[in-house]
Order: sequence, then structure tokens, then C-alpha cells
Amino acid sequence: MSPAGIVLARRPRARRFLAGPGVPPGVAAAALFLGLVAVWVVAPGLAPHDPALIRPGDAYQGPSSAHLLGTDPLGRDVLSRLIDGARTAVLAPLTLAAGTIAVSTTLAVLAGYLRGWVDAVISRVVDVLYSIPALMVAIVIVGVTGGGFGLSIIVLLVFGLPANVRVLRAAVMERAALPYVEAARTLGVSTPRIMLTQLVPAIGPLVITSFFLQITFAIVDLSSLSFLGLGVPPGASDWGRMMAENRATMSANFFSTAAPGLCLAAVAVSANVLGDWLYTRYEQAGRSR
Amino acid sequence: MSTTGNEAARDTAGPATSDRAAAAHRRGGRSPALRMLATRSVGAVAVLLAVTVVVFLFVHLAPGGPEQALAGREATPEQLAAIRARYGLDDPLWQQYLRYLGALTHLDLGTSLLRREPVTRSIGQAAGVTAPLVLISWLLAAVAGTALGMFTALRAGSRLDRVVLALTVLAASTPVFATGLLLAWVFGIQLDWLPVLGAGRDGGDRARYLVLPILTTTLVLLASSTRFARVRIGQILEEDQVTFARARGLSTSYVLVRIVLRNAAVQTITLSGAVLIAMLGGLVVVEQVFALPGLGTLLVTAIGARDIPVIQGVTLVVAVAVVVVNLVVDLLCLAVDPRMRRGLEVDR
Amino acid sequence: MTSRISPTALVATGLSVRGVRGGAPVGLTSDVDIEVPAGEAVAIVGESGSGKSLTARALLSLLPRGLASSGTIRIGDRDVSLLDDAERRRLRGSELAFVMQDPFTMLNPLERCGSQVTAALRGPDGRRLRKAAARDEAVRRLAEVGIADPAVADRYPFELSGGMRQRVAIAAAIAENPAVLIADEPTTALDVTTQKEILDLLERLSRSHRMGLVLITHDLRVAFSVCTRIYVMYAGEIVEAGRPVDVRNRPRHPYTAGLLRTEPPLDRRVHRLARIPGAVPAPGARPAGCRFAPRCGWAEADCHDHHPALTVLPLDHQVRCRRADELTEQLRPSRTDEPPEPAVACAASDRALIRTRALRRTYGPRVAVAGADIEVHAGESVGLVGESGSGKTTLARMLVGLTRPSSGSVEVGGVDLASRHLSSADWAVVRSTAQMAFQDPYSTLNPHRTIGAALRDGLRLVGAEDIHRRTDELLERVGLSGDHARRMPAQLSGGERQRVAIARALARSPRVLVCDEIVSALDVSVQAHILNLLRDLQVRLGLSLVFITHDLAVARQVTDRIYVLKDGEIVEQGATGDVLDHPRHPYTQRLVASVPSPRPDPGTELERGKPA
Amino acid sequence: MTPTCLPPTTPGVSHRARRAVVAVLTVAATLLATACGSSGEGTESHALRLLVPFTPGVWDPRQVSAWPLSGLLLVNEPLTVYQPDGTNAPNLAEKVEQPSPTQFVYTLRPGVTFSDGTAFTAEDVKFSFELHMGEDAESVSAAYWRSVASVDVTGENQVTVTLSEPDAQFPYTVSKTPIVSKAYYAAHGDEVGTSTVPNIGTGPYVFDAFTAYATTTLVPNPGYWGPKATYDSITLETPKDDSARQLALQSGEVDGIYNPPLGQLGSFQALPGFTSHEGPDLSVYRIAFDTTKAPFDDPAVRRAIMHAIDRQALVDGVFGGNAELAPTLVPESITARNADAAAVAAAYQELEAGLTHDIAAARDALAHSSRPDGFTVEVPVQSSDPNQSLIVQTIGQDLAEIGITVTVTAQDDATFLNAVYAEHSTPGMVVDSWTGSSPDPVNMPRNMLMPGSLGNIAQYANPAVTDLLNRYQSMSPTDPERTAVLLQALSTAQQDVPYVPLLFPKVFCFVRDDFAVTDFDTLWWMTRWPEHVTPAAP
Repeated sequence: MSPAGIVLARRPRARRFLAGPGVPPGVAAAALFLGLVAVWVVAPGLAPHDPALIRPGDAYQGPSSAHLLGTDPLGRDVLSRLIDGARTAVLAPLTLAAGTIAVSTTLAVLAGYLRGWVDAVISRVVDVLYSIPALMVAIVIVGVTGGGFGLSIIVLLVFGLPANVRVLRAAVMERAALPYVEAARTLGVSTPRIMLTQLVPAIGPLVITSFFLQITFAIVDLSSLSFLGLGVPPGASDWGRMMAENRATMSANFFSTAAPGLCLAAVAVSANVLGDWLYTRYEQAGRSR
Repeated sequence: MSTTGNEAARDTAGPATSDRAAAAHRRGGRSPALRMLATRSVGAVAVLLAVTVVVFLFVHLAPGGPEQALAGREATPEQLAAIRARYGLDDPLWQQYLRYLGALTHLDLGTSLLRREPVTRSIGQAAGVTAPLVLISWLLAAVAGTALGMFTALRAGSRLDRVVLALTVLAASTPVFATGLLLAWVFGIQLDWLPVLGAGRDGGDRARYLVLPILTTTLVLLASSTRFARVRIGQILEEDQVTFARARGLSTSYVLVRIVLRNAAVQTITLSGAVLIAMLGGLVVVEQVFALPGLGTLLVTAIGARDIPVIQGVTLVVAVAVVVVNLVVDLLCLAVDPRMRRGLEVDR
Repeated sequence: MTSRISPTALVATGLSVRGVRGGAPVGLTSDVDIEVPAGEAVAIVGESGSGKSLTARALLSLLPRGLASSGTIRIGDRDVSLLDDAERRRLRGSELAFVMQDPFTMLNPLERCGSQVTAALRGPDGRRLRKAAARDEAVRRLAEVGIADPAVADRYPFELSGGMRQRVAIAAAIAENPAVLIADEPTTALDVTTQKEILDLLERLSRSHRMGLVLITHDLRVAFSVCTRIYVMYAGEIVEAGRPVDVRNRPRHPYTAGLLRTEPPLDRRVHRLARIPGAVPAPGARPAGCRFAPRCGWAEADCHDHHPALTVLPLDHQVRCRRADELTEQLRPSRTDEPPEPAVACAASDRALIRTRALRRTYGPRVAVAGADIEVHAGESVGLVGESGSGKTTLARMLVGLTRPSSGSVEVGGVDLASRHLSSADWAVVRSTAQMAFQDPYSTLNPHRTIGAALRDGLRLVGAEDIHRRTDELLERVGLSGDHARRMPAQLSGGERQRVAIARALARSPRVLVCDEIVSALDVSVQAHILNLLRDLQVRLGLSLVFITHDLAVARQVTDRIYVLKDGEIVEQGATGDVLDHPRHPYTQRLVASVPSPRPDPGTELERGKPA
Repeated sequence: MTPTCLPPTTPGVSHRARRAVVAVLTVAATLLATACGSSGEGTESHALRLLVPFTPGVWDPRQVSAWPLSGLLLVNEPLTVYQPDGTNAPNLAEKVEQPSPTQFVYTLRPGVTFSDGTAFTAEDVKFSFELHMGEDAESVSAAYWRSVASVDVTGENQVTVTLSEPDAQFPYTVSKTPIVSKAYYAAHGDEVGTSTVPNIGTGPYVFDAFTAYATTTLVPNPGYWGPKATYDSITLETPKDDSARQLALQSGEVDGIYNPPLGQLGSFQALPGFTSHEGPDLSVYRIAFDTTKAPFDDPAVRRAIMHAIDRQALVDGVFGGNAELAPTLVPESITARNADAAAVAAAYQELEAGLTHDIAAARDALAHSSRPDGFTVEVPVQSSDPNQSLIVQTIGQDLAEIGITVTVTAQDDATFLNAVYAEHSTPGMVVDSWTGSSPDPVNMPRNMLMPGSLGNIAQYANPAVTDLLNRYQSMSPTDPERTAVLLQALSTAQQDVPYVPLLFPKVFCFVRDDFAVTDFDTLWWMTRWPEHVTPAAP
């Protein structure tokens, strides 16, 4: 290119700059895995055996052609329970994350756009919640009241709020001062409509990434509760519960604990990876000039 | 490069921020920083009161009571009633709460019903296990996380960056107990380097027993602190001030320490505070996995036995710790950032 | 005065910057040759996307990650390409200095100004200066850049004004007495009056320190005012280079000529601003032939096929155009073919659409607007002119109800916006009377909604029947086509976005359009399109304009009357021509005088500056 | 063009950063290394470290019963010591006389001192016994002292206990009642037994270190009057988590585990280097019906459930064979201990015959009940005992066949105990395990069948059964008819099906092969057990 031909370049690693679209393999794997889990969720019938069928005679079996992942202490088929458990394992964190983010977004938009006393109240409550260790409170409340799964979800939801509300509120405040929001105000667009059609989409990338991150947290928190014997009722084919219940007999059938554990970690990682990727994509789409 | 009209943007800086600055000014007072601390302290006391009330209500309204643990499975109803009466558990709740608050003013957390010792002593002993565990892992995670974050931010997009990112995702997505079990299996059983059960006796022995729990906690925390540092430092490295410093030929250490670390400090400190608080919950699990008699275990056993003074004491102490952490975070931020000392809004 | 006398401080030859897009290498700039004599200033001029900033970064070996440069750079008698990284780092600051555009982000907010200025300095023993010595040195250096107050050394950057920060940054940049200072748009973020001070400072420093100055700018006026040589860049390459007097009076490249013509003059109102069609091509999408050919009015078939080389003309004038010789006369800027247009007679109808009385807005102790009385009548264009902090934007926001007045009255369409209780009917009147378009084209539209959705917001509110047809109409009214409705803002250029912003405001068929600095973020060539559009709308729709700007030349082109604001007060008002030609208030006089004027060159027959 | 990428890093930058990371890692590694440096882990032959299911919050006799007494009885030794053969041997009491069915006279060993050097006196015995007496006693053993009318010091070295009614269990009660120092309690009040005020006794060991609910270390009492202590130190640990137990054993940090959770047996059995010892447990898993609550107030419903359940499947499945079918509420070996074994066996066979797994019979019973179409019931289980939930899940599958739907709710211990034993606020069907805490066979039946007993969660009240059980209490231990009376009470109660006895779990201990274990059974904690765990010859 240059006649002098002396290359000033020091860093040939130029791939990332101006990188075009294209799906990184990690993201593809994550999507594929989540797809598989989604299939399990909608079609629990795929399970080779009745996931709840107790066959004492078959207990503690290792993997075989009849039971690909072996059996648990009650002789139930681990693979079938894994497939059946996808529903609670995925839906519970999903519900929890969706609920947390929905409430957080609502509060953040209200506080960040309306300001004034609404903001003051929401922010103070958030401050208080923020300074309480969530999991510990969950353990106290759920432990003391023996409240069970529903209560754990509510408690975790409430304590998942502060971090998200803070981040989202800051984002809303930033966007609320932007011309497009002011233009909508000048046009006379109603406040609820501005919130819905301007602010919510504007913080969309952040909402999405928070949602996926929250799924990860939800999985980790719920499984920690399961680990402590709180949370979903015994016998449910929930992955966290399976791990906790079969852990004692891990040496008899390694897969009865490892498989749900791996699935759990894989869902968490996939959600995380996918969230990051979506965020970047969404951000780039909105930002490229 | 296009013309940017920063001028007008600043002119309109948003009524919101100006309003707030103005309001702050109206309230008078010499130092905005002092005022902020005062507000925070009032808030802190409110938080503490709220925590005591909430915990008190939950514990007292929960099914079962300490008399059942005290009298055992073969007790008679008369025996149970007598014990309830002895500890005033049948008094109206507000009376019990006032009694509790009254004792609190003398820094008296009461006596454990099932351990028969002052709650402060139980907590002190448990804290002897928990405090080093929390503080060391937290410090390690903060330092190593910042170092790793900086290291990867400097080589953004490289293979190393992606590997570290993937590892942090994995660590953050793995439940604490799984991480703990894995480490215990590797270092305690396969390599047989370290003990996996209990907290040992005092001093050096205890340090040995705490290595694995600390490692576990650090690993989990490291995930979030690294990711955070990576993002924040990445942002700062993109800022004009870094380019300007490098254009002046300033050394790498100057750029990294005086600019990058300093500018990341406020957010890092704030995050560290939040992490420390969040950690107090995860601790329960770590302590269970390694059978450590720390605060988490103290709380869980107390809940199981409905040992009311202990439950209240531990939650109060944790709440106080949280308040103190928040206060320290605020003070550190004030020390680091002159803008905050002037009462300006800084994105934390 | 020719550059041959001075020794050269910096020479770049065949400097190119490459990146990668979609896996394929892309040339971002190519074959840039620059020569900077010691003690003199050269300018690299170009619009966004011309590659001027990348060239600056390449000179400093400070390219963003993933970009690579080739070519040779000599500083004094050293060949930079032969140095390793550590040596290059040592070169920066000591030989090559750099000042950036935004004084608000360039300095470390957490460190006192003094220590930032002296950070790179070492004592004779090679160690950092002692604290006291460092402070004394900082005070001395700050005095050098015109900061006499020694207390500034102990201040944090956020406690200083933009101009002060820029001075501090310059002091820090030249702390080690470098041979060359590269200033990338150093005055763009500053007020007009400050801008002039900083330019003067740079020029003075360059002479007093025998320092070569490379001024990167989009503003030809700025370039002409300080430099001895101008390099005009377009789409990654130099298209013309020469002495300012030659470039200004005898541009040889159609692009340079176009730029000169699109620049609105300060001293008169032209009938119609010249414009350059199209937009700068993105790297990777550049034409194979002459890169300007698609936008060039004189392009021939050959122009599209063959990439022209930079040819040297007499007087060290270089141009990259195959028809340079044929077009000499056509490209010469001539003022006679554009007769000055008299300002529209002020149709002072008795009923003002907007009228403010003693309008005041305070933020705590700070007074943003201190008792403004303005009127806007039907069909007229009113300018609000002033620097940052003058309160012009706050005033404008009060006109559309975005900011509440602290006291006084704002009547818009007969409704007083200062009153406590406004019915929704009142608001409807206000909304259909006054609408607003905003400054920053990148945040004026929600990045996550289509253009159509943005326009339909307003249409729906006036209960328009056939919303989609009306959307298309609106787009056509601002010179866009109907299929823009389905696009996302990111797919539009800055100029197109501002058009959409205007269309959005027009959706409610307002009688007054308040334009807050809507062209200040645009390139000159694009700015002309928007200004022309506004004038058309004023005529065609009988629209009144309230035009907020810091740029007097722009104000001249679109306003009939102006109000000059300073510190929240209106210090002068009157017909635009009168005020700009015969400013009475000292502040207005200073504003007018601050507009950069070309260096007084001997033999310059066309003087643009205005003798006061 | 606005380049948004990071500025390139010079190798210098990354090099420094790498050094920083290396430095951090080095610090961490050093920490690790120093920590490991002191790791010797060589188990001395005269130290014993065991996992036990529970460590109390305080080493006070009032707050400790059953296995946890394994620690306390070595320090605060009792008047008599229970022997593996079922008898009580003299200890602090040189001689025990029973002049009448309601009177016991203990002659104390002279010259014994507490570990703080003070003398052991009859007053200490009286004080130790009276700790558990009285209607408002804050003692978990109060039930065993309810039959005692008075404790009197009747001589310098003599204590006489007078019962208000005959009590077959009383000799065993004395064997599990730790003797404390009255003076020490007077000096330290309620804090005795905490980590800072360790309890003192006359026994072969003294408390060395104690962390509530977690770990206890005992060391020999140098001034012990009897044979020298077997170990230089005994550490009892109580990890609450399955994995922690597994890891502790696997890593070789502990020498064994007593009373491991049954769910983990499989894992422990697979551990190399450990030998398991087992015996029948003094414990029964049962289904309890609250006979005052619909639909369980209908005996036909209870009988239907009884026949629907495959108890053998529980033994094989949930317990992996480590249990035996329970024909009634008390294990056969306990009942037969001082009785005619053949008669007891026959009676047990008959009881078992009444508990057939017979779906047809179950359907028939339900069809003739108040709920012929079945119903749904929520069964609470203790989250601390995974077996309960496994049992309920398994019987849920059985009951589904006759139209009864079972759902499981896990509850924390306090909630469960409160609902099940104190408030009787469950929906009416509970699966629990009841563990006896005295060797006498009537201990468990009385707790479960006598009206007002906490273990009587069926709220069962049958005057005939009550009479029989009271009669048993008043009979002399040597009366050959005594066992027959008990068996009759059990079979009478069985007719009403207040409970479905499910199974008797076995009790286990796993001890490293370096040790030899003798005479392990469910009451190991009442014996002087360290003498039965001996380091094997190298």
C-alpha cells in the first residue's frame, strides 16, 4: 500500500474491530441447549419412563440401556426426571427473573421519569432492601415460617429488586432527559404512553441483559435454597432438588447428581451468554452511526 | 469528527440535576459530604429498626417455639406452658419487643435459650470463624478481580479475555455449594492438602481449616468482581483522559494507577460493599458445606430451635455490619472522589 | 511568508490506516503526505468520515485497537517507524503533543490540575518533581497558557470552565516543550469568544516555542485564521493542499469549492445556500474512481473510472482532480452570482403567537433566564443568540412548556404557561401552536423505534385519519421519501435525522417551530440542506421559527430578528442585519469580532472579516 | 467515523498487568502453601475423631438425651452404667437396692472427686436428679422422672429414690442421668455446660473444647477413680450436610461415623478402609392417623390405607434393605430381651399377619368407609429426615391405586414438631420416626399409645390399652406375665389401626479399619463406649 512499505502496525489482531454480524459458536451452543430444554419443557412426554414411577427394585442403578442416566434411590429413571424437571428448573427461575425484571422496570420507570415523591419513596425502599443480605433473609423467612416454594419465590423476587431498580432507574433518568423523550412531551404524548413507547424500549437492552443475568441469579439462589432443604417440595423432579436429594448417594449413581447439576449450570451459563450477546446486538443496532 | 454542541447540552443540563443541586444548596450546611453522611446515618438507624421489627415479627409469629426444643419430644403441655411463661413468651408482642429494645440500649442481646450463654458470646465465637472468612475472601476477590479485570480489559477481545470471561460466567452460574464440593474434593480428598471439616482450633490451625472455604467464596466473588472491573476499566480505557495521558507519553503505571484505578475506584468500592452484603447470605451455604461454626450456621441452628434471642441477635449484628459497610463505602468514596465531596452527582 | 524557510518539524509520507470490516481489510485513509514546519501551523480540514482524526492518531502511534498504519513519519531527524514501542512512548509528550476536542473529558476529574500539568515532567535527576517544585512549575506553565491565578493549580478540572480546562490541557500537553502539537478540533466544544482566545493561544505558543502545530478541524474559517498551509481531506485522502490564500480564493478541487460555498457567510444573507448533494461514502464503500465523483457536478465518465493522483500545481498547490485545470474559473468562489437577499420585512402583525413578559427561571441561586420579554409573530423567524449559559435554551424550553417558569408569563397561543392550572384543552392549544426540534441528531430519535412510529405519535394526537398517508406526506415535506418510515434511526445520516425531527414537530401542524441548535452538530454541507429546508417551510407553510444558535453566520441566514442573550438577559435585539452589522452592546460586538477571520495575508483582495 | 475501540496496548502495559496478576496469584499460593505446611494430619493412635448425628447447644443434662449423651456420660458419669448385655452395672453407686417396687436405695462410692477436685457427695446426686423433676422442669428427660415422688439423702453416702408408682424404666433412667456438681452449678448458674463454663463431672473424661451444635473435644480426667481413659482425646463432630460428612470420611479426617443418616449408607458402604457395624435400632417408622380428624376418624379408612401399602417395598427401596418390617411399634429384640423369645416371636408373627399388603382388601375397606371415592391428603415431612419424604412418595404411589392422592410438604423441624406433636394441626396423616430413649420395651408403646403422651399423635385413647400399659408398669421386672401384658396391649391397639407400623431401621456405625468395634448396638451411647472401640493391633 505504501511505497515505503514499512509497516507501523504492531497489532495484527484486528478481527474484533468493525466485526460484522455472525453468531459466535458459544452463543450458538447456548441457544441450541436452551432450545433443547425448551423442547423438554413443552413436551415432557419425551421422557422414556414415567418420571414419578417408583421401582424400589431398580434403585441406585448406574447408566444402562434401559436407564441412560441410571436411577435414583427410589428407582426412578434419572433421565426422565431430568426431562420432566426441566419445567420447574427452567420455569421457576424464568418466572422469578421475569417477575423481578417486570417489577423493577415498572418501579424504575416510575421513579426515574416522574421523580419527585414517587422517586423518593421508591428509592428509599430500594436503599433499605439493598442493605439487607437477600439470601440470608430468605433463609430466615422461609426457614422460620416453613413457607415453601411460593414464599421463596416472592422473597427472592423482592430482594432481587434493588440492584435492578437502581441500574434501570439510572438508565431511565439518563434517557428521560434525551430529546426524543422531550419531543414526545412537547408533542403532547401522555405520560403513561411516553413510559411505554419511549422509555421502556429505550432501556430495552438493559432490561434484556438484566433479565438474563437475573435468570442466572435465580437459578443459583433457588438451588441454594433447595440445598438447604427449602424451596420446592420433596419428590418434585426439580433439578436443584434432585441434586440435593441424590447427593447423599452420589457414589451409587454419580449421574443422578451430576446430570441435573450440569444441566442447571448449563442453563445458567447459556442464559448468561445469550443475554450478553443479545445486549451487544441490541446496543449495536441502536448505536451504529 | 462532527461538531458537538456540548454548549447547549450543558445549558439544558436537565432541570432535574440542576434542581437537585439547587435544593442541596438551599438546605445550606457547609459540607455536602457531611450532609450526605448525616442523611445516610439516619437512614441506617431506620434500616436497623426495620430489621429488628421484621425479624421480631417473623420469629414470633412462626409456628413452634423454643419451649419445644427446651422440653423435648416427651414433654407435657403443662411443662411447655411453664417454660413459655418463664421466658415471657406469652406476653403481648409489643411488650416483648420493648423489652428487647430496652435491653438493646445496654448493648444486651439477651441470653441464648438453648446455648445458655449470652448471645454476644455466641456471636463473638461465630464471628471468629466468619469474619476472617468474609474479609479475606472479599479482599482477595476485590484485589484479584480488579487485577484480572484490568488484565483482560487491556487485551480486550483476545483469547485470554474470552477465556477469563467464560470462566467468570461459569463461576457465577455455579451454585456455591457445587463450587465448594468440587474444591473440597480436589484439595481435600484427591490431593489431601487441606482439611475439609470444621474450623479447627485457634490460630494457625484455624487458618488451615479456613483456606478451602475462603477459596470457595473468593472464587464465586471473583466472578462478579472480575466482570465488573473488566467492564468499568474497559470503559475508562476508552475515555479521552487515557488517550490524552498516553499522548503525553505518561508511563503505563501512571495510566493504570493514577487514571484507571482511581477512576474505577468509586464504582469498585461501591460494588465491593454490595458484594460484601450479598456475601453474608451465601455464607450460610459455604459454612454448611465445610461444617464451619460461623454466623450462618449459628443462625440456621437457631432458626431450627427457635432460639429467639440468637435469631434476633445474629440478624441485628448482620444488619449493623451492613450499615457499617455502607458507611465505610460512603466515606471511602468521599475520600477518593472530590466531586462527591462537593455534593455533585456521580454515577456509582 | 513561505514554509520553506523553517526547518520541518514533522514529515509524514504515504501514511495509510487500515482496518478490517466483515473479515476483509478496509483502507480507512490512504497515502497522506503532510509536512509541518517548525513554528508554523498547518490545518487538516475535512468533514466527518474524512479520516482527519485517524491521521492525527496515526501520527501519534495512538490508533484504536485493530487499526494499523503504514508509511513513514519523521520527527526532526528521527524516523518513527524504526522505533520500538517504548521509544515511541518517550517520543510522545517530549516531541509530539496532542490536544483533544472535549476539554470536559480530556483531564482526569480526580486529580488536581497542577499535578496533571506536571505529571510528565522529571527533574534533572530523572525523578518526579518534588511537591513544592511541581506546584511552582505548574503555576508557571499555567501562566504560560494565560492562567494567571495560581490557585487554579490546586483546583480539580470540574471546577473550571471549558475554556480554562482547555488551557490546562494545552499546558499539560506541551509541558515537555514538544516539537509538534497536534490539536484535534481543540475549539469545537467551546464558545465563540473562548474559541478565539484558544486559537490565538495556540498560534502564539506555536511561534514562541518554535513548535509545529497540526490543527485538525472541520471549520474552514478556523483553518484560515491560524494556518500557513491547509490540507483538505475527503474520504480518507488529501484532495487539495495549499496556502490558505490559494485554497480560499482559488480552490482547485470541486469538493473544496463546494465546502467554501456551503459555508454560510456572516456578513450577508444569501438567497439560497449552496449545497453538496449526497453524503461522504463510508470506508469500504468508496468509489473506485475519484471518490468525490458521485457528488461532483463536474464529474465525467473518466472521473468515475480512474482514481486521480495528487498533482502539484504552482505555488506548492496540490490537487487530486483530473479536471483541475479545466475548472479553474468555475470553482472560483464568486459572490456576485449569489445576490444578497434582503431580510424578510418584519410582518409585525399585532397579535403575537408567543409573548413572554418578565420571564424568569432560576435554579437555586443560579439565574438561567432573568426577565425576558420576547415576541414571536406569525410567519417571522426569530433568533435567540448567545453562548453557553446564556439561558437561550432554557428560554426556548419554556416556550414549549418543557420547563416551568419561576415567574413572569409565557403566552403561547393565548395560553399562559406560567399559570398553575392548565386544562388539557389549554395544553392542546399550546401543543398545536409551538413545537420543538432538538440539537443532537443522535438522540433526537429513539434508537429503538422506527421513523414512522416517531411521526405517528404526533399524528395520532391530532386525530389524523389516514395516518400512514400523512406519515408519507410529512416525510416528503422535509425532503425524504415515504419508505424512510420503516427505517430505524441508526440507518439514517445525521442530516436525515434532523429532517425527521422537523417532520415530527410538524406532525401537530404547529404555527411556531422552535429549533434548538439543530444544525450545530452537522457537517457544513449538510447544515446547508437543513437551513434551506427551514427557509422553505417558513415560506410555504407560513411557519414562524424560533431559532436558537451560537453561530452568528447561521443566524444571519435564517432569522429576521434576533435577541442576543448573555447570562440570562437579553442585551440586544433588533433586525438581524442591523444587529450583526452594527452591534451596539459591547457583548454583541465581542461576539461578532470573535468569528474567526482569515490571517491577514498580503495580496488578499477578498477580505471577509468585518471591520468594526 | 468515531473509533470506539480500545486504544492498543503496548506490550509494556500487558507485561505490567501480567506481573500484577502473577503477584496476586503468588500471594494466594503462598497463603495456601503456609496453610498446607503445617498439615501433618497424622492421626495419633490415641486420638479418636468421630462423626455423630448431633451435638447439643449446651452440655447440660437437662438439654441432652439419647445419642448426644454419648459425650456427656463420659464426663458426668451416671450412678450405674448400662452394659451391652442389657443390665446396669454399679458405677458411682457401689450398690443398688430395691426394697420395694417403688423404692431404690443407692450407696455411693466413697472418695470420688469431681474433676475440679471437689468431693462428690449424695447432695450432688439429689441435685442432679431433681434437675429433671417438677411439672415445669426445663428438661428433655422430665418424662422419665415424672414417676419419681422424692429423692432423699438418707445417709452420708446414700440416696433413696421413692417412686409414686412402679416404673419399669427407672433403672435405665438412672443409667442415663449424668451426675453434676451441685456446688459448681450454684457458682455458675445456667451457664454450666457452655464453651466458657464447661460442665464438670467425675467421669473418665473432661471437656476440652466445645462449639455449640458443632464439635466437642474430650480429654482424659487425670484424677479419675476408675480405669484409665482409653483415648488421649475424643472429638465428636456434627456436620449437618451430607456432602460434608462424605468428604470428612473420604478425606480420612475422621475415624468413623456413628448413627449415619440411613440415606447415605450406600455411599459409606462403598468407602474403602471402613468397616460397618450394625444392629437393630430402637426406632420405628410409622404412619400415624389423627383419630380425631376426618376422614381418619373412620377406622375403615385407616385400614384401607394399611392394606394398600407395600411395606416391604419401603424396606427394599427407601432403606435399601437396611431395615426390617415392623409388625408393631417396638422392635422384637427389645421386647424379647428379658422374656420368652419364642412367645414373643409368635406374637410378632401374628401381628405381622394383620398387616398384609392386599389391594383388594384395601379397596374393599375404602368402599365401605365414609370416603368410598377416595380423597386427597397433604402429608408433612421433616426436611431434616429425607427418609420420611421418600416413604411418603413411595406410599403415595401405592395409595394412588385406591384413589387416595398424597402430596408432600417439607417443613423445618420446629414447624413439624409443633404441628405434629404439640398442636396436632396436621391434616391428619403423618409419617414420622419415633426413637425410644430407654431400653425397656414399654418405653415406646407408652409414648405412642397413652393419652396425653407427646408421641401419641394419633390422639388415640382406648381405656383397655391404657389399663394394660399401666398394669405393665406396676409389674415386677421378673414377673413372667409382664411381656404378655405388653403384647396384649399392642395387639389390642393394632385392631384400631391408630398407626401403621412400617419398619424398624437398623442402626449403623462405620469405623476405620484401624479400629476394632465390639458390642455395637442402638444403645451404644449409654455404655462406656470408648472401651468398645479399640485401636486395632498394627
